[in-house]
Amino acid sequence: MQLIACPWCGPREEVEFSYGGQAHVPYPDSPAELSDEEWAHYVFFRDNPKGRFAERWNHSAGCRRWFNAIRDTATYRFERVYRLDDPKPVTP
Amino acid sequence: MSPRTPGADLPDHPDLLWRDTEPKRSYDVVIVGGGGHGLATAHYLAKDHGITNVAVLEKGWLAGGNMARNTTIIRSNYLWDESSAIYEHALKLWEGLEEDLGYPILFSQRGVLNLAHTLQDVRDSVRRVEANKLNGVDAEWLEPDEVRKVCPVVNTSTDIRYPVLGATYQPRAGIAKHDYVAWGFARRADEAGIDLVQDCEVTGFTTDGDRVTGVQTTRGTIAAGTVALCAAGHTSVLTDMLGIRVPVQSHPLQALVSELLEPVHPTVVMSNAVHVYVSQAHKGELVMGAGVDSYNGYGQRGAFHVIERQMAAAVELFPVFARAHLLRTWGGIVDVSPDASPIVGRTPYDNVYLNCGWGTGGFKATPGIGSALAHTIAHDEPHPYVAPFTLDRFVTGALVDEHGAAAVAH
Amino acid sequence: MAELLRTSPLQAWTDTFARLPDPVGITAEPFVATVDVRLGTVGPEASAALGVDLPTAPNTWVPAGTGRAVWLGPDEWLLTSSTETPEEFEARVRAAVLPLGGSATDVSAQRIGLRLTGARVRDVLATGCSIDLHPRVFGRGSSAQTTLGQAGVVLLALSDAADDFLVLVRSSFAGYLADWLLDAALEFTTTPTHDR
Amino acid sequence: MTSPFRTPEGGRIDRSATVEFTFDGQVLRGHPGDTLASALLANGRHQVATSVKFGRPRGIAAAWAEDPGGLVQIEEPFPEPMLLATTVELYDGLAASGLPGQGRLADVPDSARYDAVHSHVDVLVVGAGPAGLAAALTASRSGARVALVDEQSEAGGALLGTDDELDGAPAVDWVAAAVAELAATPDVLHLQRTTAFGLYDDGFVLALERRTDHLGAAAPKHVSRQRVWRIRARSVVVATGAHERPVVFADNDRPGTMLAGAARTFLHRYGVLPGREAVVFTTNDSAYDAALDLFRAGVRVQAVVDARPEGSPQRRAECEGAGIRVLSGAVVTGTQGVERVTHALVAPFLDGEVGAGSAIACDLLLVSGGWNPAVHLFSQARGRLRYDATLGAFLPGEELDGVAVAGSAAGVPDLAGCLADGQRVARAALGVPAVPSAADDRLPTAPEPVVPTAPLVLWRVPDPSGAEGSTSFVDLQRDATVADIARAVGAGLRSIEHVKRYTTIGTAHDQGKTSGVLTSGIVAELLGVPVQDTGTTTFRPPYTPVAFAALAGRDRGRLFDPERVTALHEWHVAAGAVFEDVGQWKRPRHYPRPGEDMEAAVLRECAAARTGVGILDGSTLGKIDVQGPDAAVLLDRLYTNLMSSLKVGSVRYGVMCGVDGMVIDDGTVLRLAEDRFLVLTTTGGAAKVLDWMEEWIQTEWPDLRVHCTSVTEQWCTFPVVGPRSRDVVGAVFPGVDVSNEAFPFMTWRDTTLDGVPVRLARISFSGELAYEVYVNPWYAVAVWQRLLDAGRPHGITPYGTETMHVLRAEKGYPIIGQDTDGTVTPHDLGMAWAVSKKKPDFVGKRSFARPENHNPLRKHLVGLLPVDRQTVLPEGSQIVEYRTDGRLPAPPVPMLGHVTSSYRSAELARPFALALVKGGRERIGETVHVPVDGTLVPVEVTGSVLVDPEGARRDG
Repeated sequence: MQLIACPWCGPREEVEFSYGGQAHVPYPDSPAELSDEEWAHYVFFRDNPKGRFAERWNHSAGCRRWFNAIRDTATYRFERVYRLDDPKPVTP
Repeated sequence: MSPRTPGADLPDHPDLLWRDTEPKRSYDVVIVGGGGHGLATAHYLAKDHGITNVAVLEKGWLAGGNMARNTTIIRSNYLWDESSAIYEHALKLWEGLEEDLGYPILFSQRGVLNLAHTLQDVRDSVRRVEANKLNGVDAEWLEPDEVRKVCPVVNTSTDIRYPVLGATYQPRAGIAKHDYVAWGFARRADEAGIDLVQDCEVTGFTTDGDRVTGVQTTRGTIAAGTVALCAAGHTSVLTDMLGIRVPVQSHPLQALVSELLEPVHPTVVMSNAVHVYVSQAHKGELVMGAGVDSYNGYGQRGAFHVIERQMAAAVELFPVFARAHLLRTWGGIVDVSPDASPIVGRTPYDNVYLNCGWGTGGFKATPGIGSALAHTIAHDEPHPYVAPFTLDRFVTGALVDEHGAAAVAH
Repeated sequence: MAELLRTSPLQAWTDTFARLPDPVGITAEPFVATVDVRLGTVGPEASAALGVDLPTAPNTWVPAGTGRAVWLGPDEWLLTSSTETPEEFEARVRAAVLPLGGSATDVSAQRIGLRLTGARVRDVLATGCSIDLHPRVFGRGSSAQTTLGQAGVVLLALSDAADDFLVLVRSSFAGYLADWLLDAALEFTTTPTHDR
Repeated sequence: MTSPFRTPEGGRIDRSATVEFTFDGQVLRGHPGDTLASALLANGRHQVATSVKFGRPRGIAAAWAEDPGGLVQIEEPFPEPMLLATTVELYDGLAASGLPGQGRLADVPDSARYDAVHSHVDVLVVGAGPAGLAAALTASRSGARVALVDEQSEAGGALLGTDDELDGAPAVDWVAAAVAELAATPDVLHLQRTTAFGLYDDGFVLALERRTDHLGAAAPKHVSRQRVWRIRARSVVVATGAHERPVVFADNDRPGTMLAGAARTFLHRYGVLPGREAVVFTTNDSAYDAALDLFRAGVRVQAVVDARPEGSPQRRAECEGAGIRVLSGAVVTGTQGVERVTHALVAPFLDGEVGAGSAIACDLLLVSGGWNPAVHLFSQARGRLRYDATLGAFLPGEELDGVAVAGSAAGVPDLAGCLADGQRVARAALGVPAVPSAADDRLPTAPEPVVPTAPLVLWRVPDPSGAEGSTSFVDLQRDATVADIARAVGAGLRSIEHVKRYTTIGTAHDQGKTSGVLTSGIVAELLGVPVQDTGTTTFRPPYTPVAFAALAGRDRGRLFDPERVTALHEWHVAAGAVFEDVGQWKRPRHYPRPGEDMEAAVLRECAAARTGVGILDGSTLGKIDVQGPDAAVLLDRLYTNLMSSLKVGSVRYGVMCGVDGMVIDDGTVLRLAEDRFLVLTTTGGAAKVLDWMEEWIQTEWPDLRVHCTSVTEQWCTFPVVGPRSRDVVGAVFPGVDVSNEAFPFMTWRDTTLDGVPVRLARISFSGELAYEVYVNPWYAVAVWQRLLDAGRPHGITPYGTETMHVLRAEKGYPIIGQDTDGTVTPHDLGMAWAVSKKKPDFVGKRSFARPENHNPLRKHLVGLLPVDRQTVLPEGSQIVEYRTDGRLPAPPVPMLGHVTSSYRSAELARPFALALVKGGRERIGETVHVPVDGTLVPVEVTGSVLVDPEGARRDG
């Protein structure tokens, strides 16, 4: 069971958090103008890399804030967490 | 005291399973992924279609992924027509598989109970049972007292937190020995001349327009007429190499096993509400699965609190399990699609076929998808059983949503 | 007509709590006027308007007038008052934060407080709380939104000796948490107390 | 009666007391401090069990968890399957029996308590042997928060099984002093009988403490029997020691065959002689200590058989000085005997070739093939292992962040080295200089270690019997032999994982503690590859087996999952309510009167609501307070219909969809002010909808000036329903003009009752005239009582969820989650009217434009009326085309949809149902068939609104 560092509350047990999938997938500006395929990609398609992944997490049992994290999906190690208003970190 | 000899009845393995082969430079068909689906597809390519210039590429050891890690439950009592069709096709093949493979796979049709704990569970269960009947899938609804008859150790008391209100029952469902199934397929494929190549990881693809011409591997580039992707949890790693986006997410799914115990549990019990499924394998160990871990993961391990919660559910449902011992835990990687149904069929590349998104259903589908995918490859045309599971359905919205009822009623 | 009687979700537990030995004391603290405050930026105006310096350090609480101000999140606090009625309290706080783009909601009945006092209550909490409750780490003024057993709680340290805590729990979970605490305390009670 | 094999003195047992126990029905005696194994050996009993597959006699072969032989079933005080006799502490009344392969579960529930405790430390030390104690002392002396856990009943580890000295005194004296010092140091948690069984990310270790097992029947009932410690440590020091490795030879499973170090432990710790005449077979120096110790204790040591060509010169001298014969360059090739070794077959051994052998009589055959560091936890932490060809063992192969291995677990061979290593590792964990400056951190002086003669790595002795190793056991617990491994390799298997699965080696109770490395070695030999390449199978948690109940902990029975209740729960109970689980909530389903079944009760409750007045506890409905200048904007984006146009003081029903356009929740919205709404959700959807709102606000629309707060438990909600509801509400709240003109449908009003604020809303989920009463739960019981009192003249009737369902179904109001299943759009529900055409966008809108959403065969929510006016269709029933012959064709039979809700209607005086039917709205008026228990029930498809379609009743 991991410790996840909530940007606000600090390290807490994994069980206090809920997962939000891939980060930086904005809601389209004008969905009406998207093709069915483009819309489907927004609704259903997410990256699924083995390795570094920018994800959304929510400290659901704590401050209920959403935040982003760079996590390695192979080792599960959190490389960093950052607030929603922070830019996506450039990772080597 | 006369010694019981659990497992003494287990059959001996054949003297040769498969050759340890070097890959050739070129094959008519290259199957990426030496798990159950890849091996079954190879077997049926040879058996049903006489296609044997085939290689199965496995990055690790044969059938070492989900095939070696699942809880071996086999059933076909799915809700939607499309799902029950392919799983029932699989179940019928399971029923003849031992003869087909000439290999003792210990297929035991001991039945599967899916417990209902809330009124909505009951509605959903009856709905599924009635649908199964009309689709020709054996299914019945059991009241609690009938549940107790089928599996006496289930706690059917009414004063537990979530009393058992009944269960669906599929008598023809059951379990099999996962390794033996994989080895049976592997042995037949090997006998047919198909090359099973281990420690051969795919590192890329050589493409020419809308065709894939070669598969680059850690053991050299292999030319391929047709490529079939059967990599389950690692599918995205391959499709990323091809620039194909596939809506699957890989999640850890944990399982565990107890010590050998005298027979107490004659069937298979699943309870989605409290997230546990249990069977007692041939030698007597209790085999259990838990819920899928929530986050994406390729680590073949999950968080222990999932196991703890599952143990609580197990002891709640089966009080006599209290002092059974957890011997070993492990994790697999399940590739889950948005509608919890598989994605099988064509890709943007003319000669590449996709088979993924089976989630927790992969093992039970093994012979079914193997034969249907082989047919699809042989005729270059999706078999009717896989036709509904196109990638395209996420665009049109024609999903096959096996999530079942989502919310809780007023 | 007689005035309306108030009832607490833990009324039925009163006697059981009363029988607990000192090392694992539990008492219910119902009927506390409480307001959930949301405010983007806290500065002098906020303090002036509210008459309270809202704590900005995560996982803390401070005394605030006749009550407390508990940090719940970067823009969320719980304020309590022991002198005002819930509706008076909400009205006052709302009037104060509204001009600052904030909001205030009466949540007086949303949660109920369980006061845990005694030498062993830290051990009781440790059976179901993953927060480090060591007095050096979680002394007076510390707070945490976390889970206790399977209930979401707001946990406040009221002393520097880890022997005085306030647990705020959703009212509908109060009965569960009370039973859970009594069960956890069993080891420290000479006679079983969760006989209800 | 003194046990025949008990030494006259010595050992750490309490000889002043006697413990009586039963094994295989035989009453035996031992002493406090014994394990079941030591007590059996003291009574001259080696055979404990019979093997799983061949039923061969099996005995005690080691002294702790690595023993592959001594599996027992506990019978008394409570049945527990498959424990090792070596790990069961003896207590009065213990009854056990040898276990033939399978354990047996009790047929009654286990009444023992189990719990868990969270702990946080700077340094966790696993293992209280020399290295672990040194580490713990070092860490504690620095003032760090320390936990020391050890699986044995007392600290000391390997020292308990030797007569080693420290500072010129028995090492166990130093152990006692160390334990005392730790006990006196604040913030040190020292737990014996506690096995660290899992090491997870970020220094998270799970350890099982056996708290009362050793007390037997005397165990206090209110103390947990076993406790799972959830320890979060900044650094973990793994000082778990090493397991002695056997050498495989023919008939090496015969009782009386034992690891050499184990014999020393039985002698020194338990005062037990495992035999009278011993042969010692070794490949390294360590077994000589066993030979000499046993000799001094009076055992006739027939021979030390050393596989090394030259043996060990200095140890040989020691033995010969004692008159012990040492055979170098020799091996044990097999054993004779039936239930106990009678002879060891010894033969010369040169360059892997076995010469002609001879039998040496013995009742004890000690074996040592070297030592395997217990790297399980390190490996669980995904630490890479490195094969050491000199030791023939796998060692930690890398430094891990926050996990360090110390002492013999890291391959350190001698006592002095282990002490120093424990200190070094602890200091590294604390980030202080490796060399202790403070004198108070000194460690005891151990005797100068003798430089050992290099060991010989020998996995197996060739089987001269011609049986090709078919009785040379690698995994005794699985009856798996060298021959089995040979067959696996012969079958083409190359991966150690395949071999394991083919032979089942390593999958039994001990998870391969002794057999794992042997298998790697033998497979490597057979394949002719380096052992490093073969590797080991993965070490997985738990290190030793853990009872299910221990992991379940206290989450059992009523604490399995929280029961959420409303402020009125006690009233419902007193009123005889039958409850329904809705999520975690307990909701009254109906209130049967004496002699009433549910159908009767529900018909009565329905009739009351339709003809008089009924009252429901609707407090479980989710409630969200939405505040801020942009509150209306948020709701417009999340609901399919327009909320911004709602007037203050009014109420509107709304539907919410996911981005995929499927309905996820519905409910009413009260506009409290221009900038404030009260949003009601379904009971099950409450948390989901609040999270949904927060997710959109935080992740997509941070610019919106709006805040959402859950007020689900801030308001109790009582719908007062029926033609007489106006009279009741009017009577209780005289301050409110409840007339339709002053208080129209879908509006709300605030009032007070004895100064307590109350909100009334004209909302109807039944089609009847109805008022929802909102009040702070503190006053809920009182207000509920007032309503009942005022309603008594009108026969006010409390009703439950079942009646609520019937009433709403008669009006065609869907229940999200019952009449929908995540594949249903508002249009499917016939709620196009609730989907705004004006709004440019809202969540889900774009999905409505997908091709599938325009499929004429989408399922629509419609009503069904069984033609026979009798049959209550089972909910979940499937619907098929009408069959003129009235018979079902052979499967597959195309399905049109299914019954989502079905009830008997008092109002209609007939059963009815709601259903999702393909193209349903176009089928209204048609008759279709519903298979029920093998017969086809004809039903008419109707609109979904069956009662008061024109809505005449809602205003009374």
